[in-house]
Amino acid sequence: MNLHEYQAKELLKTYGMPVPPGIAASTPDEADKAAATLGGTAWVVKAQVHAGGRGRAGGVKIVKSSKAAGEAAASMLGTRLVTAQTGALGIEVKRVYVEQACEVAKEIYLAALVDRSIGRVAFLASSEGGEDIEEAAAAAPDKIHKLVIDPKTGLNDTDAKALAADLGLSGETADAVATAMAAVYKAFLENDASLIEINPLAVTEAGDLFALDVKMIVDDNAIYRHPEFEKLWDEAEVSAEEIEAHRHELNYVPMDGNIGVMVTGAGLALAILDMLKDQGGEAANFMDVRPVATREQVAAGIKMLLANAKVKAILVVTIGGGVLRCDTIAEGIAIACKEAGNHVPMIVRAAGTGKELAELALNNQGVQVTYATDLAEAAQLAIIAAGGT
Amino acid sequence: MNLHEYQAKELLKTYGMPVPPGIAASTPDEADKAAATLGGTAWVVKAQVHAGGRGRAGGVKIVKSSKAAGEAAASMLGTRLVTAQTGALGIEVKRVYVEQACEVAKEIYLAALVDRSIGRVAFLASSEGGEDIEEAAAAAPDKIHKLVIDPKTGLNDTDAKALAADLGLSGETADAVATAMAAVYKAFLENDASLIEINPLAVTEAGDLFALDVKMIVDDNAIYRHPEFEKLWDEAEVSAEEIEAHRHELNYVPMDGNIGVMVTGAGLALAILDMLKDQGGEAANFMDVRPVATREQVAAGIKMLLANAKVKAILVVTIGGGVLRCDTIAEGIAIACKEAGNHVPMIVRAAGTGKELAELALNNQGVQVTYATDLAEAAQLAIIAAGGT
Amino acid sequence: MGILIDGDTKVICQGLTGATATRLSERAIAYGTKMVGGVVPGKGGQSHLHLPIFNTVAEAAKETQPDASAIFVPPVTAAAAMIEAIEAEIPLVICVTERVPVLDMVRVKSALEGSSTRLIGPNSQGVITPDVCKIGVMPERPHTPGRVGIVSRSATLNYEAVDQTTTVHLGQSTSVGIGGDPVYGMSFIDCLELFFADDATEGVILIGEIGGTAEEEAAAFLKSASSTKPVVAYVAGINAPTDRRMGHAGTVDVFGEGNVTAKIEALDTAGAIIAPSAADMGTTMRKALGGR
Amino acid sequence: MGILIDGDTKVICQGLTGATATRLSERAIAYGTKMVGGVVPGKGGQSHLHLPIFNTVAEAAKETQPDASAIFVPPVTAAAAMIEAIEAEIPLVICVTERVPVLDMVRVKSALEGSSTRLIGPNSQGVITPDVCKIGVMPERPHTPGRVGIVSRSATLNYEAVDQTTTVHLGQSTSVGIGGDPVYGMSFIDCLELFFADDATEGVILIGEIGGTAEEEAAAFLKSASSTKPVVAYVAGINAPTDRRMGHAGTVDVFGEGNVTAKIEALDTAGAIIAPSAADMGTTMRKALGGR
Repeated sequence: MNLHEYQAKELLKTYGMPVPPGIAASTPDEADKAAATLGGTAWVVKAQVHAGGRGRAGGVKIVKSSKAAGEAAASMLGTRLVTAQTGALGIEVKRVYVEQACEVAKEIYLAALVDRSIGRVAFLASSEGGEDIEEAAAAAPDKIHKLVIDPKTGLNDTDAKALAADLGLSGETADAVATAMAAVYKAFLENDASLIEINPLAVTEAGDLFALDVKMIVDDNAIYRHPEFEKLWDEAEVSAEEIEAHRHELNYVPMDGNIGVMVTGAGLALAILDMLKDQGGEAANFMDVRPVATREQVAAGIKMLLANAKVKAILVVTIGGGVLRCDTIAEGIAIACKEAGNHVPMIVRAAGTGKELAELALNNQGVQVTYATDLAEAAQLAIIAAGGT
Repeated sequence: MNLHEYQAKELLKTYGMPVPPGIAASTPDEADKAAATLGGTAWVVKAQVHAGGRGRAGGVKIVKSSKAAGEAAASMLGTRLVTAQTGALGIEVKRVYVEQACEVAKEIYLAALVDRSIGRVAFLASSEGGEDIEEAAAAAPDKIHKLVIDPKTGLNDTDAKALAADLGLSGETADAVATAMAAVYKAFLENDASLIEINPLAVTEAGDLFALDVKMIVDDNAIYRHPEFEKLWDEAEVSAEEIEAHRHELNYVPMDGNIGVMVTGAGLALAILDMLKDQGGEAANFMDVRPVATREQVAAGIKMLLANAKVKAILVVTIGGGVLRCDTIAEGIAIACKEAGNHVPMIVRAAGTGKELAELALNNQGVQVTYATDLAEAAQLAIIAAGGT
Repeated sequence: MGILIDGDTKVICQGLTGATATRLSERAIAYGTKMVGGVVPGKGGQSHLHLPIFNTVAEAAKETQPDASAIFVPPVTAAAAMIEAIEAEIPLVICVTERVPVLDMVRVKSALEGSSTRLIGPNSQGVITPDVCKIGVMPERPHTPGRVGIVSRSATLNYEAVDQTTTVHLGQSTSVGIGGDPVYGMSFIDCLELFFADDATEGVILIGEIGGTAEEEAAAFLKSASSTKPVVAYVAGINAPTDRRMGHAGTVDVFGEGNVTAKIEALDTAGAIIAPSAADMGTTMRKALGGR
Repeated sequence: MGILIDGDTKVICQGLTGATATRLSERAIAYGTKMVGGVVPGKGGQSHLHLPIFNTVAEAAKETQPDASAIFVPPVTAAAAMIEAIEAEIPLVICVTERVPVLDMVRVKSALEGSSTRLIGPNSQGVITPDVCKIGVMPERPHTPGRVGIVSRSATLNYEAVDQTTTVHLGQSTSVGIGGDPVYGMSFIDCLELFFADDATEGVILIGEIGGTAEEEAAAFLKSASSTKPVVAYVAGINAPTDRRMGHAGTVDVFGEGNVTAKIEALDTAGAIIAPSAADMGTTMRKALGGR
C-alpha cells in the first residue's frame, strides 16, 4: 500500500530523518490555520494524492501568507489532480499538506527499494534529484549510483559514506547523508517497505538535510505484521468499486474499454488484455481472481462488471487448477446474474478442474452464456458481443 | 440362509402343507420324550444339519420305540455328520428332529426355485423322488418336469394340475398336489425364498400327501424384510471363524490348502483360487471383501487368516474401484498385523484406486509385505512363500 | 464408437443426493458424462451438483429427455426405482445397487417384458466408453480408448481385463458389467450382439463365473453368430470351494448349471478362445488380434 | 526424463496436515509421486496420509532422506519453512505459498547463498513431469508426457501452455512454475540450463510477464547459450493497465524494468521465437519443432 507524503514523513521522523515542520489539512480554513500554526514566512501546500508528478500538474504551490495557503488549498481540494501517473481521470484531492518552505542549495535523489534481480535491498542515489529524476536517469544512467545491502551484515557506514561521496558530498553533509541512509534502511526493514523514495532530499546552504518529498510503499503481503498501516488505507482516495474489489480480495484496475473481464490468474489476465487489444477490442478493466477465491467473491466481481454502464460484454476466462475450480467461478457468475441481472452478453472460457461442473452450474441456473473453446475464440467472441471492433 | 428341516416344515404347515407331526430335540432324553409325546408306533429321527445326503450318511434313522428314538439321537448328537455335501470335516449335529413315521406308497420330488436363465419362479417336479434325485435327474432328464410361473398371473391351478398329471397322478391326489404347490408358491413369495425343495413329497396308500423332508433357503438379501429369520441363524452349526466372518460381512469359506486368501470381489477371488491350483498351490480359504467394507472388517478377515495355523502365507489381491480403495485394505492389514503379528509371509497385489496410498500405509506401519505386480506373479509368490509346490 | 453410450448420452441419476452417488456423479461429470438431472423423491425442485432434482423419473424424463438412468439407491428401493425407470421408458437403465432381493428382480424382469428399456444390473459396476462417457462405479484408471469390448459378470475381473488390455496397448471400446446376480437385465448375448455390430470393437472379452447358465447360452449364441470377431473367454471358479451345499447347488446340478468345466467346454466348442487364466485375458486377446 | 524430479524423487511436505496440502498430497501420491513424510511442528510422531510426521525438516531429512520438500504453509511461516529446508540441505524446495512478504524472501535468498538447495517459488504452482511425478497445486489434466519443457512466472498461463502443447500432441517433458513474486528462487536461466541439458526436452516454452528483469536476463543467457533447442517465448502485459502509479513503477522505469516491449525485443534478438499471443504458444512450438 502507498503511504501519503505526510504519513511517510511522520514515520521517517521517528527514525531521525529531518523533515520540515508540516500539518495536513482537509479544508482551506485548516490549511490557513496550519500555516499560521507552523509559523515562518513561506509554506508549500501539497496535494496528498498517491501519484508522482504533482508539481507539474499544479499540485504543489508555494505561498507567502497563511491566507494564500488557504487559497492554494481551496484550488486543490475537491478537484481531480491529473498527473503523468494518474490516468486521464486523475485523482480527487481530499487533503493537502502544509509545510514550512526551506531554502534549497542542492536536490539529491535517494531511494531504498528491493532489487528484484538480486533479491536484496538496494539504495539508489543521484546528485540530480528533483521532479525529473526519471527522465534524467534515462538520459544519463551513469548518474544513478547504487548500493546493494547484504542482509547478513546490513548497511555499512563506510559504504553509505562512499555513496555520499559519489554524489559529490563531503564532510558533515556526507555524514548526514550516511545517517539518513541508516534511518531509511532501519525504517525500510521495520516497516516492510518495498520502496522509500526521498526526492528531493534537500541540502540547505548551511549543509543541513531535509526530506522534502517522500514516497513510501509498504508490502501488502506484510501488512499483517503492521496493523497500524491498515488504518491508513485511504479509502477516500479510491473509487467505490475499487474499495468493493479490495473488500472481496479481487485484484482490480479500471480501464477505458467496454469489455468487462474477469480472469483467474494475473498472468492470464494480462494475456487476455493483450489478445483483446490485438484483435481490436478494449477491456473495461483488469480483474484477477485468486485461487482461494470464494463464489461470493467471484459474484461480487461479476456484479461490479454488471454495474458498470460502460461494459457491453463480459468475458470470463478461468483455468481450474488444484485449488481453484471452474465451478466456483460459475457459481459466482450465477449468483451475480440472479441478483444483478444477465443483461450483457457473457462469454465464458472454462478449462481444467471443474469445467464440466461449471457448465452444469450455469445451465442449471439458467444463466445465458456463450462458451469459447480457446483463448483466441474467447477474445473474438467478447469483442463481437461488445459491438465489434 | 438355510432353514433347518423342522423350521421349514413348521413354516410350510402354516400355509396348509401337510407335514407329519414332529418335535425337535437337543438331547437323547428330549428325543425320547418327543417320541412319547408324538405317539404312534414308529418314528424317524433326523439329524438337523444344513446338508443333503443325510440318509446315506447315517443321519436318518427309523425307530420303533421312544427309547430307541433316544438312542438314535444319542448316536447323532455331538458327532460330525459327513455327507456328500459337507466336505471331509462334516458338520456337528446339535439337534435332531423326531417325527412320526408314515407309510409311503410313492415318493415325489417337488421344488420351487428361481430359474436364473429366465428370471422367474419355476416348479420342478419328478415322479421319482427320494435321496437319489440328482443322479436320477442326470440319468433321465426327461423325467424332470418344469412349470415356469409368470409373476403377473401367479400360479394357475390348471397348470399345477397338468404338472401333477405329468407325474402320473390323478383325481384327489393330483388336486392335493396342486393345492400343495399353491401353498409352496405362496410361502415362497411371502418369505423371499430362493428354494423350497420337498423331497420326498410322500403319497400314502390312501392318496394323502406329506412333506417328508423339506429344504428351504431364504434369500439373504431379503432377510431385512423378515426379521424372524435372523433369529433362526443357527450359529451353533457353523464354525467360530464362519460366525466371525459373517459378523464382519466377509464372504468366507474354509478350504484345505495352506495359502490364506483375501480378495476384493467374488469373481476375482474365484480366479485367484484357480490360478493357485493351476500353479500347484492350494488356498486355505475363499474370502471375498465387499466394496463397502471398512478397514475394521478387513482387519477381522486378516486376523482370521493369521489365526489359522494351517496358513503358511497370506495372499491379498485388491483392485480399487470407485467405491473400495486399496488403502482401506492396507489399513486393515496393518491393524491386523499390529494386533495379531506379522508372522507369515504376506503377498499383496494392489491395483487401481488407492494403490499408492496402500503401499504408503503398509510401509509407514512397518508391515512387511512382498508386492506382486500382476495376478500370475501374486499367485506364484504366494505359493513359494507357503513352501513351494 | 463403442456400445450403449456415447458422448451425447444424457444421463440422470436416481438417488443422486446420496454420498456415493454424489462422489461418483461428480467424477462422471468430470470424465465427460452428460449428466442432466437427478431423481430423489421429496427433493424435487432442489439442485445438487448443479443438476435439477425431480421427485419422479417421469418428471425428469419429461424435463431432461435422458438416454440413460444410473440407479444408486439402497436395495430396499432398488426394484421400485428400476420399475419406475422402465415405466418412464428410459432407454438404458444401469443399476449399481448390490444385494437386491431376487424376487424383487423377478418383478423387475417382468416389468421389462415388452418395454424398450435396456436394463444393466443390478449389482453392475456400470458401463464405460473410455474418455467419452462413464456411468457407474468403475475407476477411471486404467481405462483407455481402444479396440476391445469387455462384458463381465464380475466387476473386479472386469477391471483386471481393462488393466491387461490397456497394458498390451489394445484399449477398450466399451466395458460393460452385467452384474453377478441370479436375475438381471442385459445378458452376455445382448452385449455380444451389440459388440459384433460395433465398428470400434475388434474383439470381445467375455468373463463368466460359476453358477447359472449365462455362459452356456452365450456359447449357443456364439455358435450361430456370423461375426468373425474373436471372443476371448474366461470363466472363474473351476476350483471353487464346493461349500457345504444344501439343496440349491444340488438342484442347480439337476440342470447342469454352475459347472465351470461345462461352461468352458461349451464356449470352447462354440469358437471362443479360452484364456488360460485370469492373468492372460489381455495377452490372449492381443494374440487373437494378430499381435505378439 | 525431464528436469528436477523423476520417478525416484522422494518428497516430504512441510505443512502436510493442512486441508489443501492433504488433498493435493493425496492426489500427488495417486499420481505416482514418492511422498515419504511430512513436517508439522508439534505433530511429530503422528501419521497422516499414511506418512510419518516430523517436528522438524532436519528430523525428516535424517529419517527419510528426501530429495525434495513441498512447502504448503501459511505466509507467516513460509520464510522460516524455506530456511529450515535450506539448512537441512534438502536438494529441491518447492514453495507454493502465496503472499510471502518480500523482505522475508530477501532473508531466504540470503540463506540460499552457498547452499546446494534449489528453491522454486514462492507462489509457484509447482513442478510436474507428466505421469511420473508432480509436486504442487497444478491439475493432472491436461498434462501429457512429451517433448516440451515449460517454465513460467504465471501458473494459469503455464496451464494454458500445457493445454496447448497437449492439444498439438507435443506433450511436456517437465513444466516448472517459478512464481510471479519479486524475489524468488530458481530463475528462467536456471531452468533453461537444465532443459537444454535434458534429453527428453526438444524445445522450451518460456512465459514471462510485466515487471522485473528476469526476461531480459534470460535473453542475455540465450544469446550466449550453445543449445539449438528452440525457445518459444510469450510475455504477458504489453497492454497492461498503467494503473495509478506512484514511485515504484517510476523507479522501476529508472532501471528500464517492467517494459514488456523491451522484454520481447530482448528475447527476439536473442533468438527466441515470440508467440504472437497467449493462444499461440503450442502451435508456435509445433512449427518450431518441424510440425505443421
